[in-house]
Amino acid sequence: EEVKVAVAANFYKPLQVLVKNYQQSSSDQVMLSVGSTGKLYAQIVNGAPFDIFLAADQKRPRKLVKAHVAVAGSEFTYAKGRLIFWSKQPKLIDGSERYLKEGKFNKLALANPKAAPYGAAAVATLKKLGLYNRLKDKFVFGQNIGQTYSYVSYGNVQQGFVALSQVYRNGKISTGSGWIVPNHYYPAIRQDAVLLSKSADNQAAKKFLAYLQSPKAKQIIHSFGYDVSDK
Amino acid sequence: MSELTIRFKRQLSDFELDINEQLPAQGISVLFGESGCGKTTILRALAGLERLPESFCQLGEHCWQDEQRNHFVPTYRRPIGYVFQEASLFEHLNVAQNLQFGWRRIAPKQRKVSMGDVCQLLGISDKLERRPCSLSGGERQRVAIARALLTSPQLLLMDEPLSALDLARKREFLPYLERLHNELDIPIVYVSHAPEEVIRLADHLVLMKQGRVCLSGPLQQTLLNPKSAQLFADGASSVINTVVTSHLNGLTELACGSKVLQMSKRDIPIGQKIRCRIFASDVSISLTKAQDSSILNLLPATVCSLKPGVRPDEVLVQLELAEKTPLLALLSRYSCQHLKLIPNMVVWVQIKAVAIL
Amino acid sequence: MSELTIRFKRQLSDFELDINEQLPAQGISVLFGESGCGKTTILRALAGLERLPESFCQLGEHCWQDEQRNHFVPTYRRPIGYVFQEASLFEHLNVAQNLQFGWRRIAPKQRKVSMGDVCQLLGISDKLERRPCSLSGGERQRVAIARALLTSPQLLLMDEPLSALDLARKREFLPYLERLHNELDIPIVYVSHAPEEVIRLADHLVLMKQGRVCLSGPLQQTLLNPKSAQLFADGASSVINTVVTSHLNGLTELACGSKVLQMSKRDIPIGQKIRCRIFASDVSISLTKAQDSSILNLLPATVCSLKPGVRPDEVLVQLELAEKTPLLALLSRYSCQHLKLIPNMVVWVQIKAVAIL
Amino acid sequence: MVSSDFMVMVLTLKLALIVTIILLLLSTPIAWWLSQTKSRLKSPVSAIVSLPLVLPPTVLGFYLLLLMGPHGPIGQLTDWLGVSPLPFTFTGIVIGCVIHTLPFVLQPLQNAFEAIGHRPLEVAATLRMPPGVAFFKVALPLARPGFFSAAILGFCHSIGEFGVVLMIGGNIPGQTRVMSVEIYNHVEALEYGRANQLAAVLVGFSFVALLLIYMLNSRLATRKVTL
Amino acid sequence: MVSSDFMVMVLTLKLALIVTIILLLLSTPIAWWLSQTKSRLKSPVSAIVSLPLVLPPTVLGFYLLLLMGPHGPIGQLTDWLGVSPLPFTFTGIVIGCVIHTLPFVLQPLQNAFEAIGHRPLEVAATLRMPPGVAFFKVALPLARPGFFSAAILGFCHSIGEFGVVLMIGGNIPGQTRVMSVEIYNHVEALEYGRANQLAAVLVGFSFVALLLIYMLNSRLATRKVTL
Ligand SMILES: Nc1ncnc2c1ncn2[C@@H]1O[C@H](COP(=O)(O)OP(=O)(O)OP(=O)(O)O)[C@@H](O)[C@H]1O
Ligand SMILES: Nc1ncnc2c1ncn2[C@@H]1O[C@H](COP(=O)(O)OP(=O)(O)OP(=O)(O)O)[C@@H](O)[C@H]1O
Ligand code: MOO
Ligand SMILES: [Mg+2]
Ligand SMILES: [Mg+2]
Repeated sequence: EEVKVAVAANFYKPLQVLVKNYQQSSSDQVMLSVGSTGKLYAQIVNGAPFDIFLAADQKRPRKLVKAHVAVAGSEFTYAKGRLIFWSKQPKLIDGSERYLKEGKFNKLALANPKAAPYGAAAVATLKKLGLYNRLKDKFVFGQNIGQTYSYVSYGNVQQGFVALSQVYRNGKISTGSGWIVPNHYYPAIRQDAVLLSKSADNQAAKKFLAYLQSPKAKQIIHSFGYDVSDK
Repeated sequence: MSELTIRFKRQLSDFELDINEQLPAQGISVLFGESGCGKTTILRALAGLERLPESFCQLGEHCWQDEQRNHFVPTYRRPIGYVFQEASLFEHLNVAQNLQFGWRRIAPKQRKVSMGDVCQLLGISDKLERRPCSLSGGERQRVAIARALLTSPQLLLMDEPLSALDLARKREFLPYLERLHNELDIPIVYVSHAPEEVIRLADHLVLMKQGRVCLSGPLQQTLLNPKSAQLFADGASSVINTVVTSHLNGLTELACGSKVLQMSKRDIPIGQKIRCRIFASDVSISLTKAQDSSILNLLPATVCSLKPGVRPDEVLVQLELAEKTPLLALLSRYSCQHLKLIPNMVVWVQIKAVAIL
Repeated sequence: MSELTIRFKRQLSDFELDINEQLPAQGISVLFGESGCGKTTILRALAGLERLPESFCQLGEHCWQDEQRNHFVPTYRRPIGYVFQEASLFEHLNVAQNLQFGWRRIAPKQRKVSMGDVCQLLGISDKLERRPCSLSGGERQRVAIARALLTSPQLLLMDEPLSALDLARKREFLPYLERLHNELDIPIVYVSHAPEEVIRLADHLVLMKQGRVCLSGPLQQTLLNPKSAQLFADGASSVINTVVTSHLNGLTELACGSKVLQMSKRDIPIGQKIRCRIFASDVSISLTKAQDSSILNLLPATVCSLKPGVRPDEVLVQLELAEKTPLLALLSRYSCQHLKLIPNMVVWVQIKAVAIL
Repeated sequence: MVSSDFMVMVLTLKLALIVTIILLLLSTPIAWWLSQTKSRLKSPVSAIVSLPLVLPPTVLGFYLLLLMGPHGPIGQLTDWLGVSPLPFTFTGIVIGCVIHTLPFVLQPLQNAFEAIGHRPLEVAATLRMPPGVAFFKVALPLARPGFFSAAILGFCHSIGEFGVVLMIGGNIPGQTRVMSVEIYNHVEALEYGRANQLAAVLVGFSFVALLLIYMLNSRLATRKVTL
Repeated sequence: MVSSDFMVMVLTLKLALIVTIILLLLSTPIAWWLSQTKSRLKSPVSAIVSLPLVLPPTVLGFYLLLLMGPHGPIGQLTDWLGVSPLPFTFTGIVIGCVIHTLPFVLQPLQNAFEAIGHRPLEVAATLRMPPGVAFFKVALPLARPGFFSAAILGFCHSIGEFGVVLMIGGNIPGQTRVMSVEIYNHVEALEYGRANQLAAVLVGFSFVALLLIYMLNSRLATRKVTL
């Protein structure tokens, strides 16, 4: 059987790993369609043939439920995203906000706060630190968090706010240097999954949603730097 | 006899075109006039390429245009052939394909003209595989003529078709055109500014000036009108219809009524009708029959009238050969006075040159 | 005297063009030949529009092409004027702008031709504001000629420039062309298949056949060659250079050495040199001086030779007027035998028509 | 390269081919009409058919999605007809691509038709050819360079089309996941290596294809010189 | 509409205008060369200049980013020249747009030049005009319909350009945030109302502009009939 999953950009890579793992114990085909949360939402509203939506926020799954496009009560938070202030250059950022506060750089990459929850989180962080007005002329926006990452990873922008999941493997930052922004600097990025109404009776989809909440899955999600605690 | 009736009106940049003519739907009608007088415009209107307001056009029984009834037959439904002033070949087709273009659209039974004949006549048989862009100017024009002929039209419209052709080719082509209209009875409307072609071809002549017809009628009558001499700009002339009667002693004899004209021998079968043009300036008059002269044609004639020629010191003498055949002679006023010519006088005319047309 | 030397070679579809000629860089050289014989190709090579291999081309001191030295002057550096076989006006410009196109590029001091004159002569003064697409065929051609003249070229190349012009316009234009080359000394290479134009204009005549020159030389000499009669297809003729000596009794007298030719009065100033063409068929021979004839010109002459004409029953008699002026007469074999003509015999020639060229 | 990549390539080619063919068929009559008409509608129609260009592809895709979705007029039409809805199907992306690429195919065709002028058609009429037939026998062959350009532009643009396809196609493997989308997927998955590989294949393949087409065309091209 | 929307519109127009002008200047010599040359390079060059089309705009943008980034050759060049790096600047998106739109401007120009044929240039040469001048006085005016098409296609395509601009522009207000990006932002943020508004403005404005241009053009167009 087939399960079609629409997944927000930041979770695409982890989900690919999860699917591999899932298929060791299941013969179901899991097909992934990646996009930004906003675009996927628009497509779902207009009849896209997905079974499951893994958003990067809570707002959109809730709207789908309200519009009866998604099954009420099926939504749950599969991961809480974490933000990192990161640079490709090793040792540039010493694990604290000092470098950010000094602000001795020309440009700062972040995701578009309107479209991408990670962008909103970055803005909130800067406001909290009181740096927003000082730095706002240096902003370079990526349309989603994937694009923001490519700006920083290719050095077009030396530093920026990206999703921890993009640079984090097995409990540590895999390349470059960064400051993992403490959770209380920004409203939690609760990423909700939801079952779509058309597939309310799709057992395979339900099974996969269940898998996502399994300890094994949580462990993998956690290894990408997401917070999977139940709070 | 069926007719081609045309009434066309159009405001052109410098004058108004305004034509109301009946042409015989037989033989060759030549439109003659100076550059820019509206000849091409008439041909286009006749073909239906231009739809002029308040116009009317009818060939025999078939009305092609009658704006009062809002009736208009589009070009492709008119059984015409058109040779454009500038050879307009299809550049994307080779010569053979250009020729077949219209030919193919004619049912085999209705084809009156054969592909092989036309190609040979126009000297393009060895160019069938060529692209138009590799043809010389004259070659292009010949292909265009062949293409028009091959639609076996019921009316042939030709806009200065021979101006790019050399004399030899012209001489070969003209008899073919004549045969075409003699044998197939295809009426032709022919635009030209070469008097030679006009005289040779025209059965009916339409002289135009500034968008209007200033003289129109059968060729012989039209030529006698002094207006035509002026328009022609190459001098008055008369046209005589004759029949070949014998070839003797290296001479060919032509009968014109009871009179005989001689010329050095030509390859024309006995009994064939041919048309001769005699320039007024090629006719001289003497009072007595000249002896020992190499001039072959010495005929008695009667002086009808004397009119001033185009140049002040010339006189155009209208004579009559037997059977009311008119003949013009152009003399200097001096000779005229010297010979004391007056109407009704009987004289000898010497005809130096007879041009077979 | 400076010369125009051309050596061109090119493989064409049906034959090879192979020309090696020296033309006088003065007066008018006419290229004459049947359609497709390579005339346009030569003109294009001369203009540098086509760069033929192994070729050479030099006007006076200026070498324009010498492939051995790999030397080639591009078209725009050659002081030529070119009239294309198909009037090629710039469709995006109006008539005046077309005319100014080349004229503007000539320094005012070097302009030898005035805009007003040319426009008037060619009858386009009232069409200056028009777009080419609203001109008739002949009008287009006239604009193209004017445009070429207005570059005040040192060599004028004309490809059948007059074929779209009516006779009257032609007659007006030819003297202008002559004046142009007389007064401004612009040599002209002129492509034509109209014998009338050739005789009228040519100082030097090049007869071509299938890509090769088959006869080339000054006009008078070339015409005496029987080959030329054949090529011309309108009969042999001789050309006589004369001077206008008087206007008397409505007659104009022309002196040709010690001999006098008469013709009805023309408006030509006394003393002017003019060229006359006399068709061999317009010359008749008698043994005694004819009386009472309207033929004006009766001159004694000596028979030089008798050659067969083009047609089997004609004889081409070469005569000599005074001062070695050659004259051709075309008689039927019958007349020839009748008059018992033999070389060195003294006869009377009657010249019916003298064409002023 | 993986076998799924192969499937993606085939789908891409199929999309581009179908779109190009549809566009040539669709644009030809419009271009012809525009080139011949003296109607006052000419300018408005010209402007309208150029409009698909000014909307960014994703936005165009978004509106097409609205139109073709279950609440849009087209969606309700397909529903009423009993046809399955268009978005997220191959048919859907074909339609989107066709609309977005239309101006690039139409313009060269219109120019080519206008460049022919009236004379060849007049000649055809004097040779008894009705305008309908003359269109095929004369106008089309003479407009060949325009068709060539139109096809190239249309084909290439369809291959590179991304925004519209992503929006109304929804990135569904085997149905709407074409190469442009797949490269995007790789980039989003931070698999830059595979993205590079696929892009290189796309460029390489397209280059060879274009080169062959251009070489063929210059063979066919007739000389324009007339003597 | 908000004042920031106005800024976005101005920027969009500026981008489209500059890109169109640059492209016309850039494509004209290339198109001319392609139309006249008999060189063997003709087909390869034609193929190369068509290539920007087949790459999806985001991907093209991505590679341009690499090229212009600090480790890319262009980036190192600008660095060496002491110029500020190109990505995330207006200059950067102009360059991106120019590259992506090149084929659409080049093709109609090349077709137009080829349609002229050799004769008018031969005539110009016999009237003493050096080829360089004849190009301006003869070839350019005769190719007017091609320039018109090229400008329309180029302008519209630049207005609708999205992927490339988004990728190398970085969505910076006042510098690289053009209308296409802004509308897209609204769509992603679920602000459909504002997206609709802005899209309507864009379409309405473009329609009026195109209509005027087409009407002007049909006024200027010369009749093609010759007698
Ligand atoms: N579209 C037009 N608008 C205005 N005037 C025109 C148009 N077409 C032709 N004319 C004018 O109408 C007149 C007649 O043109 P037409 O082509 O019929 O002449 P023509 O007799 O064929 O001349 P030619 O022997 O030079 O070919 C010319 O003076 C020409 O300038
Ligand atoms: N591009 C070409 N390729 C092959 N053959 C050609 C090419 N151009 C011309 N020819 C041939 O060369 C010959 C000479 O052509 P050219 O145009 O010089 O003739 P022309 O003497 O000017 O004839 P016309 O009086 O008909 O204009 C013709 O037979 C023509 O078919
Ligand atoms: O994964 Mo997102 O929706 O680009 O932040
Ligand atoms: Mg005409
Ligand atoms: Mg020629």
